[in-house]
Amino acid sequence: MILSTTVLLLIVLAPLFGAVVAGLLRNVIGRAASAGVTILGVAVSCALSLLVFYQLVWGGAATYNHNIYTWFEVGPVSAHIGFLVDRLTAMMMVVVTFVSLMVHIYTIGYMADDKGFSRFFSHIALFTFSMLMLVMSNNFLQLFVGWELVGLVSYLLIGFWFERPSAVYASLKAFVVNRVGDFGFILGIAGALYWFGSLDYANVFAAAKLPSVAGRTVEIFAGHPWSVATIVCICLFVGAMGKSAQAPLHVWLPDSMEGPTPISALIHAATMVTAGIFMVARMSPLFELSETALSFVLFIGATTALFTGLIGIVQNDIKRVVAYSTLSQLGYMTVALGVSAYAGGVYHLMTHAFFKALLFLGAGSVIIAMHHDQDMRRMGGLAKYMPITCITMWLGSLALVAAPGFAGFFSKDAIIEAVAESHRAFSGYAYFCVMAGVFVTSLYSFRLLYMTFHGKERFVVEQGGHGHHHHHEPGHLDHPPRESPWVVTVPLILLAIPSVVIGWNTVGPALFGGWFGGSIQVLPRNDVLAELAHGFHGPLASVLHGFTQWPFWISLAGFVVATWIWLYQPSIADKAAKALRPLYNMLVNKYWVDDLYRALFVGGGQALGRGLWKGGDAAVIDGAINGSSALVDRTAGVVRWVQSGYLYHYAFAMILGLILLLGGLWWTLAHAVA
Amino acid sequence: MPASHLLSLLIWLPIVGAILVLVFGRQAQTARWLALGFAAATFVLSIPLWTGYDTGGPVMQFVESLPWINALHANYALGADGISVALIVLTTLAHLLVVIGSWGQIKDRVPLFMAALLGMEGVLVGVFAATDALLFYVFFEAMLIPMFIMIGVWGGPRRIYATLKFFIYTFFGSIFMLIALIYLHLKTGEFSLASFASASLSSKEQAWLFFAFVAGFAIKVPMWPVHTWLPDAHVEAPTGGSIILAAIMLKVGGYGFIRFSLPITPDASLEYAWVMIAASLIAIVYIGHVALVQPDLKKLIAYSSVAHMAFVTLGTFIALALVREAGNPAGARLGIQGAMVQMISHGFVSGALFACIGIMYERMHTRLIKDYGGIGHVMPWFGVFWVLFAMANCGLPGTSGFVGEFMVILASFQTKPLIAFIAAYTLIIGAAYSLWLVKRIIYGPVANDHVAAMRPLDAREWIVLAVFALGVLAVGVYPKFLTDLMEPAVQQIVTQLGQAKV
Amino acid sequence: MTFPLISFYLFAAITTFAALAVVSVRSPVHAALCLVLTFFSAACTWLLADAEFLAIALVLVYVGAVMVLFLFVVMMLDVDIDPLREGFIKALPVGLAVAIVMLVEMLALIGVRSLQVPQIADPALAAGMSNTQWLALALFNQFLLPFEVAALILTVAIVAAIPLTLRRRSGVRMQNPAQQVRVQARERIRVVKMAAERPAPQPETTTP
Amino acid sequence: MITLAHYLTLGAVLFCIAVAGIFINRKNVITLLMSIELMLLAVNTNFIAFSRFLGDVSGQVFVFFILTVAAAESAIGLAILVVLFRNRATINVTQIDDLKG
Repeated sequence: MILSTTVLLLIVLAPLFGAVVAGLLRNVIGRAASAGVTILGVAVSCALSLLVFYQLVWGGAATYNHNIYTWFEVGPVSAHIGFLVDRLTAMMMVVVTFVSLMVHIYTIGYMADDKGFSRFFSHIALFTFSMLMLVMSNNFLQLFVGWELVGLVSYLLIGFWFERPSAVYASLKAFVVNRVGDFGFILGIAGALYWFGSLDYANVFAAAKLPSVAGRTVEIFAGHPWSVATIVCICLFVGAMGKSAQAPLHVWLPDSMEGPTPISALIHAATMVTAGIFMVARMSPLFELSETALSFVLFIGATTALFTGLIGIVQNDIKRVVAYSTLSQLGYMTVALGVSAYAGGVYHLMTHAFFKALLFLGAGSVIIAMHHDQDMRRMGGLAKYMPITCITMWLGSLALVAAPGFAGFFSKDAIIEAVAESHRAFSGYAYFCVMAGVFVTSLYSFRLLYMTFHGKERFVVEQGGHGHHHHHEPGHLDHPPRESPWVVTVPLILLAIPSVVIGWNTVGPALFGGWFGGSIQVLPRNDVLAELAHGFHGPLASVLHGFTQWPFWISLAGFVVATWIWLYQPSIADKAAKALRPLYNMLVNKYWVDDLYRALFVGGGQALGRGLWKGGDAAVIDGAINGSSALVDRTAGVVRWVQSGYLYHYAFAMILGLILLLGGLWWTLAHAVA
Repeated sequence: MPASHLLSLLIWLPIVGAILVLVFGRQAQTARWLALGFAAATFVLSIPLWTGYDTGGPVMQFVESLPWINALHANYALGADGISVALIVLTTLAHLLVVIGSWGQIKDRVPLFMAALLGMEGVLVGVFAATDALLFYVFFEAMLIPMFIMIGVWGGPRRIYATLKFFIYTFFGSIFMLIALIYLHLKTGEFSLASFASASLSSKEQAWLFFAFVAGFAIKVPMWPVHTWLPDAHVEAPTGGSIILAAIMLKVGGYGFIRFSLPITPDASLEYAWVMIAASLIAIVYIGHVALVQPDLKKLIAYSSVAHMAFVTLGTFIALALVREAGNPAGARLGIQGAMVQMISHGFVSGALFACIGIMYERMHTRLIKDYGGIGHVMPWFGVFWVLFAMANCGLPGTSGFVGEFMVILASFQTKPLIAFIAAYTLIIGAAYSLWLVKRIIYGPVANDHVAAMRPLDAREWIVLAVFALGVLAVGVYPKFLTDLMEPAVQQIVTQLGQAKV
Repeated sequence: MTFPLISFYLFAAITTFAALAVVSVRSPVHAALCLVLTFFSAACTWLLADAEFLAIALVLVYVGAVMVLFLFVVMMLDVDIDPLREGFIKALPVGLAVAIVMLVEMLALIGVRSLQVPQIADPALAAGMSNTQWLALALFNQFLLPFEVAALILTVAIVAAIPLTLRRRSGVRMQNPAQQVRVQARERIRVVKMAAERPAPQPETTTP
Repeated sequence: MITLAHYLTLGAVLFCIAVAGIFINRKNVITLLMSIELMLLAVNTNFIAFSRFLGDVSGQVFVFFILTVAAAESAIGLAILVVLFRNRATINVTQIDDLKG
């Protein structure tokens, strides 16, 4: 059975069609039709993705790898637009289109009052298109195209409320920081083309394995030969660091919460930020060639997993807590990649997509109820007002903290064990980070739940006649919080289901059954998952086993601490903050990374620009040019004196010339005679 | 191949049009319609050039030759390869758009403006079509006249300084080129480019000729550090002038490098390629930072033009090192193709950005960024276009800006990874200045009452921007139509590069 | 010391002194008269060099025509001579110094070369013709075109001198023959159509 | 015998007197014109002498042309002088500096 090109094209183009129609004709067709056409497009895409998934997994369809059209062709170098659809791709397609569809539906409710309603739909549909282009690509060029396009849509959506300076700033920051990653990414692509001779994955992977290529080294710094695979992989991973918000390029993701919540769920939790993880998994044949690059990946991932999670504990903005948790979870995925457990990383990506989208949408639901106030210090006790949101959020959080049995458990547990198995450089550090991360995750997750849904109500419901004013005091509501409409809750429920159950029947094949087939290639000596497979005896066994393991108890400890502090003794938090003032300041200020960047890169870049402009262009270059013209001017001013205008001066000059001429003649003749 | 007079027609039709506009265009409206007619006719006639160019045929097509100055063996010789065809079509399209765009923006001395514009068009087509060096030189210099008039008559307050700087700067450079041409003429007895290319020259001769050509073309491009005339000229030029200047005139420099420096002085070009590469890289980093802090819209875009044109020179000169030193003609082709695509793309993007600035200036009469803010609220379509062009300016894939930069970076990595490393910095700095600009003018709350009173795009402006946008997207989504067109010419250049002359 | 040599010294001396007078006398009229003398004596030295035609031409053209022109102009313009003499003494040393330096240089050059020139007989006589004929043959054969050009230059000079000095005085009534010739009948008589008679104005009726 | 040197000396003396005249009469246009005439005379004398002693008729032909041109020159010069005097009421050269750059 062969996958149909038409179907694949339809999967990609249906959302694009919706985006273009909703975008260009939004004033013609109106709000409902804009939403309708994009949802229809994404729904078609989702259904067909499921079909493709079915065909690949159960229908026995072969991997699809064909070019659609040639982008450019210069001699032997050619760049194509084409699709590579294997199980890895199919899984990503399903995740992307499913979460996207949920977010589309949810958006009807969330953005109901927004004047940019149609624009928003057009953007998220465009995002779906771009993300599909990214995951379905069979070559580096298209990967980069999709990579940048999702960045563009992310930029547009973070800055969606572009009258807010903070949103615009966040969007700019997101794009430029991503560009730093892309800087590395494009160099990685250039290196792949140069050393491996092609832009197509298949050719590159094949070429990279050749001994003549694999053994090749380059001295970037004199005296330190690096293998070309290391250089390419690190460059590519820099791109992933930008897109998947790994430290130190993580700074844009928390700020991206300025965007509307649906896109925080879709782009900044479930799909786009995982593009880096997907990319590294896709490049597993390359990364396997470089121990150095994988150690680098491991170090970065572990650092991100722990230290960004810590910040999450001190955040009060509900979305920012979730955002920092996303950062931390992305760190886990990266760690998995770093220990060659690519399948584990991708598997966590998939489970995370569901429960993190759920958490974001749940947070969004809370935000709707609070009239777009996001500060948890003005929430509390919402459980009785919005039970569906509360329950689904609890389920999502349990999945996040890897409670045994929930989706997150299977994926995260596998990662932690894989790290324990690994002997790569930094694996010890990584093991510490992921274990500590488990506690931290538990702490901020339950803190969020308690501060939002339980405990004392810290908002004020104002009864009475002034229900018409639209400018709410923060924390002042004119009616009690209400459960969100069905367009919001249905996606929550639909996302909660996989968050809970998806692990049970997928963990076996995905992690240990070689489900991904040839998409992910691991060298035998690096294959930690294969080691783990020996200890795997079905999901139930592993759940039971999970209760006996350290992560469960650490997580439980986090739960207990969180319950004690934020449910029963809220004052402890303040006391702790006071007692650990330096630590608290460090976390609140996000390790001062933002300030450092602002001073160093933003300020430095501008100062450099100003210096070059005023000093280089204006003073030196234009100085030289205007100076030379001034010199001519001055010389002319001097020479002008000769042109006195008096006839007798000219006559005098002529006579002087004559005297000189005669003298010269005389002199020469006298010499000639002599 | 049957004799074709298409190129002659494309050169002289607009020039005749210019004269007719001057003669019959006493009424501003008549002048506009006449100019529109001629510009449209020229554009329509240039389409067969593109569709009729046979990529399987000889490299130079549409050849014409008439004796011109017999005593000097100079001919009125025209011909077009893929590179020329692409640039000529870009020229005719840009001029058509400028005529439409200047419709209401130019209010006094309309006939003169339209005539200068049409004259410019003919001369520019001539530059790209000439295969005789003397003819090229005549067109090369004649180009300055209409631009001189445009900036000098309809320019801003400091237009006299700007025109003089522009004129003397570029003229100064081209004098050296003339000397080089005369030398080559004395050497070969002819003026045809083909004879120049096949002339054997010692390495010392080549070095002198190379720097003479560099003086002419580097100023035109403009390369760092001889770029300072461009921001001044742009700031003072009227919108139409800016568009032509950025979209077409700068390309003449890049075209000259590919047409003259590479084939005539390949060995010297190789020897001094590092100078050009270094200057290009400095331009990318240095100018990018300078663009970041410009308070004036036009200056910002002008500086970004300099940074983008640096990719053209970079792509051109890494090609040499690739062919000769690395024995990598494929990479060289990628570099030159990248340079060419970058030129075409920059024609669309910078033209569009200057058109946008013109639209803003017409409404607000200020070019200072701080006077704007939140235009997206009052002019939604304009915001869409602006964001698109800004994205193209920072090289977003899917837009034309990406293609050239991508190819040049790929090619330069094959020379030295360090070069690609520095060149790729444009990804960051380009995004920073383009999007920071968007942030300050399109986004944010409406800055003041003047912004709030800005009227939305009218149909004419919309059409101009939409055509530019189509061009940007077409090249970005399917660059193959462009690279295929230019491939034979590029291949020929790379083959020539492979043969040492000394 | 032969007679021609004595005559030459005499004429040369007169030429020199007259020339000195030209540049030094106060009155322009006197200067012009001295210039006449200079030319005349110079013509005499030319005669000694067997250039009869040119000597006579110099006397006729210069002394007869150009100098008279000078005198006319000098007398016609009522020039206040005093301011023009300012600085005469001041410029004298420089002028003399320059003149003497040049003279020394020239004489030195003459001394170097001219003595090497051999003495020859009068070339015109040697050719068996008069000086005038000798000159005329060259002029109308070899130098015909320059001769014509020279004639043209003179004509141009004469024509140019007239419009330069011509001035239209206002208030002078004069005929314009061109206008008279070009006149046409309808410019002189205008035939107008009008009613043969016009109604008499109505007497004003006054109502009591 | 009268030699070439005699004539050349006479020419040199006349020329230098003319030069001195230009210097010391720098304000008086009439005398300036006269000095120029003297210079031309000196040159003519030289031409005649060379013509005579080298046996070449060209010298005399040139004298002929110089006389023509000199006549034209003085005619125009005097005409200009007349116009100048009419417009400025002076022939003082120090007051005429319209050529000043």
